[in-house]
Amino acid sequence: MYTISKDNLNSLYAKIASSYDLFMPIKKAGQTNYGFWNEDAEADIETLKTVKSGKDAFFPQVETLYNVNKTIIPADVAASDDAEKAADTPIKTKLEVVPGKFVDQDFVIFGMKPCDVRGIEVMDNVFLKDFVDNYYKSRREHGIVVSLACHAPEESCFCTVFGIDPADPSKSVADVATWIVDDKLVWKPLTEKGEALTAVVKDLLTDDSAVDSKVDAEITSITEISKKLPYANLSLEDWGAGKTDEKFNDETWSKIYQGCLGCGTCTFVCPTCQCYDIKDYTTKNGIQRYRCWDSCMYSDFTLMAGGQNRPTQLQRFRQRFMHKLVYYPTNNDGMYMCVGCGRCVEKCPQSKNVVKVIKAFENKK
Amino acid sequence: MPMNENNEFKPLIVAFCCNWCSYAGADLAGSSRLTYPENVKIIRVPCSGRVNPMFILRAFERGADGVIICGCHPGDCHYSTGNYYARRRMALLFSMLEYMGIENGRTRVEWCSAAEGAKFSKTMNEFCEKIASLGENVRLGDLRCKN
Amino acid sequence: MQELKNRLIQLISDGTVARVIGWKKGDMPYNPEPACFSTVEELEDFVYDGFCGANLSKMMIEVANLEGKTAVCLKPCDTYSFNQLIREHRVNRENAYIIGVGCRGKLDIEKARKAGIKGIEAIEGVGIEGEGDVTFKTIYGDKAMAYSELLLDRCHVCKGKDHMVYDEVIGESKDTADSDRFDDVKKIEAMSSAEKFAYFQNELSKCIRCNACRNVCPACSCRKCVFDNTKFDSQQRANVDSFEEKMFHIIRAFHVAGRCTDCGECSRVCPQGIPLHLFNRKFIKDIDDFYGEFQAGKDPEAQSPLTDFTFEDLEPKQAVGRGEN
Amino acid sequence: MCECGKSQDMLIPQVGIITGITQETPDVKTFRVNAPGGGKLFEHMPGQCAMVCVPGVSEGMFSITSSPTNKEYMEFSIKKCGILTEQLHSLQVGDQITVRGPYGNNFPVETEFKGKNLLFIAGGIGLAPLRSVINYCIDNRENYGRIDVLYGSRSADDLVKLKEIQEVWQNVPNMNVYLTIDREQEGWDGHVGFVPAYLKEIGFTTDCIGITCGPPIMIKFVLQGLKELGFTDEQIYTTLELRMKCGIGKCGRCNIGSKYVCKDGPVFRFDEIDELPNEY
Repeated sequence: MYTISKDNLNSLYAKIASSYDLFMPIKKAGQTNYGFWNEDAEADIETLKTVKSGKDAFFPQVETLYNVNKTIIPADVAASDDAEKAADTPIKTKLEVVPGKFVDQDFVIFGMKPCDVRGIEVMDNVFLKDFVDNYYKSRREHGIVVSLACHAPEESCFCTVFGIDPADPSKSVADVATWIVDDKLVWKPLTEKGEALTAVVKDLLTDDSAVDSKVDAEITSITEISKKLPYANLSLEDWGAGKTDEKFNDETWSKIYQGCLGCGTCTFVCPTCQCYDIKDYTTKNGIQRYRCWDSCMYSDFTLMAGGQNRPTQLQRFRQRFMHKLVYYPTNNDGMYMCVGCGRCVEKCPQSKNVVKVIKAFENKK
Repeated sequence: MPMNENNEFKPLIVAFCCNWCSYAGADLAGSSRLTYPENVKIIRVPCSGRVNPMFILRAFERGADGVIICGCHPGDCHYSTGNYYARRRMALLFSMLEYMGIENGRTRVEWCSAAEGAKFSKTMNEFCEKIASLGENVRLGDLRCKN
Repeated sequence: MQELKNRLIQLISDGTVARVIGWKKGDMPYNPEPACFSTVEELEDFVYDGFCGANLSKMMIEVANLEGKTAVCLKPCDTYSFNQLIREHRVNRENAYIIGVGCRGKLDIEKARKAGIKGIEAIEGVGIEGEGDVTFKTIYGDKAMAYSELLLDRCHVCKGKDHMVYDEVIGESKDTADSDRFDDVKKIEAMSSAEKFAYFQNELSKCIRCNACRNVCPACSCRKCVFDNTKFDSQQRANVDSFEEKMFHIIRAFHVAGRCTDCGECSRVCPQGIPLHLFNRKFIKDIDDFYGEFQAGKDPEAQSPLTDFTFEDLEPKQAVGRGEN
Repeated sequence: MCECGKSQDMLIPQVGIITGITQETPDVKTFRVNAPGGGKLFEHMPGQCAMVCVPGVSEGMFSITSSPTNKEYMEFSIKKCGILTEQLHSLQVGDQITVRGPYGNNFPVETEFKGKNLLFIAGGIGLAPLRSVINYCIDNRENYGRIDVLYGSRSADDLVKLKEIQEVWQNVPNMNVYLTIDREQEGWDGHVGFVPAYLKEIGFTTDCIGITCGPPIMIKFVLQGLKELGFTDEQIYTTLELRMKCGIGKCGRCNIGSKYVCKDGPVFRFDEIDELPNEY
């Protein structure tokens, strides 16, 4: 394992940023969110939870899928031979589809917590299964994930319930695992991509085998803390694959959804929510077709010209949690679509969250 | 940035004109052979009270450099009171835009009757000069509309 | 709180009201949630403490047409919102039984987090009665903070301890104001144009377009919001980091101008901590300056400034550049 | 043939040209779509759908009405009911749109349907997805047994593809077409009455597979009718329709239970639908 002094972290960031785009927690106007690092940015790896999760790195809130260029063809040109080929019909507005660009440069996501790293696995199951989403795939292939252990888990954390180890990022799908021990950052490459990144920053790292025992102590300490957390004993026994009928028709929903505003806060801060909308924006010479995050909590999520299949907030509320705790596990060998990051616990304006849902069904028994 | 033949900045102006006074004023300016810049794009509205603050913001978003609202003189509204409501609304909106850090002068309200063709042309000329001196609207525009 | 709870139980059991809108005990010491209670058993979970900041008046729109009366717990500042909803015919005063609840300022857990408090197991001293500090018992040790340090921003500019509309009042209230409501607005007004722009750009670029500010706002009660209009290509949920956020926030504030009671819910719920009240308060300040003092929700009969006019109103060009000569 | 869109990504569409528009009924038009160089944009199976987009307006999932056996063009029968469809109806021959697909599963014409008698029950624009199957079966007539089509609409003017029904379908050997309209109308000497009632009146035997599509309320009563006639859930197929955006089971809109209608549907057997939560 390697180490680098915490005082020296800015030079580490600078070094990484000289070869890669560096996406990491940045403090801006009092809030810490993932953003691209530059010399003026205020890096913040002390804050346990960024407001938005790091899923932006692979699935940004807004992404251009393609542009459609429109060229108006004057009537006399439209009648020319070229157009005749098109089944003898003249072309009036010519459309040209220009696909969006895939990410083709490696980039680094620094400081992702183990729960968010599990979030990537959850999204992989969606975007890389069946039909592969190439926009996501290109980002996944080029993203190098540096995960950071959670030095001091907070009361809203419950990742251990989903079998995530907040103490040891080396058990995750990250490329590099890091810990903060005393005044040092411990660096341990896990994959080939991680080794490549390590080679770039090697000059700044010290090979330090003495730190191993300290890391073990840190892991033990974090594990102990996470056992004491109030949500540590949350039971998921009742949920999971195949519980659709039992849970869907339960009366409890009609009580617990009350007060839900139908905003998208929980969805947008969640590391696993991946529903999106595809929209057009009319630009100067054509149309930009982009996708953006969407929330199943919004009243127009399923709205069609002829009405919608989830007209009440109760149904929309139920859909979100059923999807996370029942439907997704049914399709993905029991893996839950929640990683216990606790962001919804902290951010919901009305203090609703996935834990309260799980507990509401538990209390009923 | 749109330029004229002398390589000077040619601003895009959107003018919301009420059907009964200002639009007729613009008409009179035209038939009296009074000139005003061709980059003023007139949008006819039934009344200055019809101008939703969002229209103004949308015009800026989609590339306007200045927006002017023209209505009947207070007291002369075809619907008797429409321009009074518009006056309050625009006062608040303009103050808000200033508060958000948008340069003063990009927006304007001018009362102009059907008989004031000369005033209409003069106002437009002045407004265009003012906007030209302020330069391109960067703060309120949407980048996507530029390419 | 026990007195309030007993009274609610009484109201339900004697059939005066069919349901109660109040707060339900959370699973953390700081997250009670707005809820609707319809039986005495359900009221077991009723709670009212310093973390019950949510303004419940908007929930009355939904229940206004249900059968029977609904009791609702409103803090002094919430009653302004309720009055405004009466003014707009969105709630039915006859069907509401308003319990004015006492308030000595509401707390913001983010303030504790900012002060480095985490791993909270229990919180003491947040009850509705009482004085003194708030003690946090955390897995990292005990910490104490003054009650006033934890107050929501809006409580520092409290509108007063009086309920504007009520059927009965239970508990004492306290005026927690300790700064001028327009201080922040004035500070921004004094900046240069470029500074103002940079300030708002920095704040608004955090916006994730979750629409919580809109959905929580008691004045935003349109059945269909203009930003949900499908014929309009500005997308309500796309964070495009350009003009759109600004337009969204200007329009959001404009649509409630003259109707906003300054309840501060928008700033409270914003997950990114954007001081959204700065927009609303700017409109309030301008309305006060231009058209005379006006407090929405104070009087349910009063004419809203934007649906009113005088012949002598100031011209829009006089509204800008007031800082200059 | 144009290879440009042999998709690097399922989300990238191809440009298609409208080469023919037929006004079927006052609010339904059938659009014939070709690739810019002629020919079809892509191949499909009966029952599959495509995302049709008017750039700048919106994109919507429409079933491909033409049969795969038609090698020259694709057709979409579209009823005017929303923003996108209104725009589509204002288009003219020669206008360009974008199309991506095909999406979803298809009717099991090569497996379960093979050698069986088929009973198609459609209402209104619900004929659109079924027409693809019916024409496929007609073009491969030897592979299927008796074909019955029961088709109803609000009025005689609202019967989609009436010409094709009368000129082609009614002359196919061992194929019966039953038409009905909801209310009496001058010049109509056929049956009058709702589809489910007519279904029971005719009293089909259970030696066939029932395939139904139409407004939800009709499907509901057709299902009841078929059950009364002795059909089992495994014998009945239908299509579901929900709002869709991506078409590949990712955007989450058409999710019901653990299924995505765009990917696992739109064709469902009734016993499969029964397992879904009641949210369609």
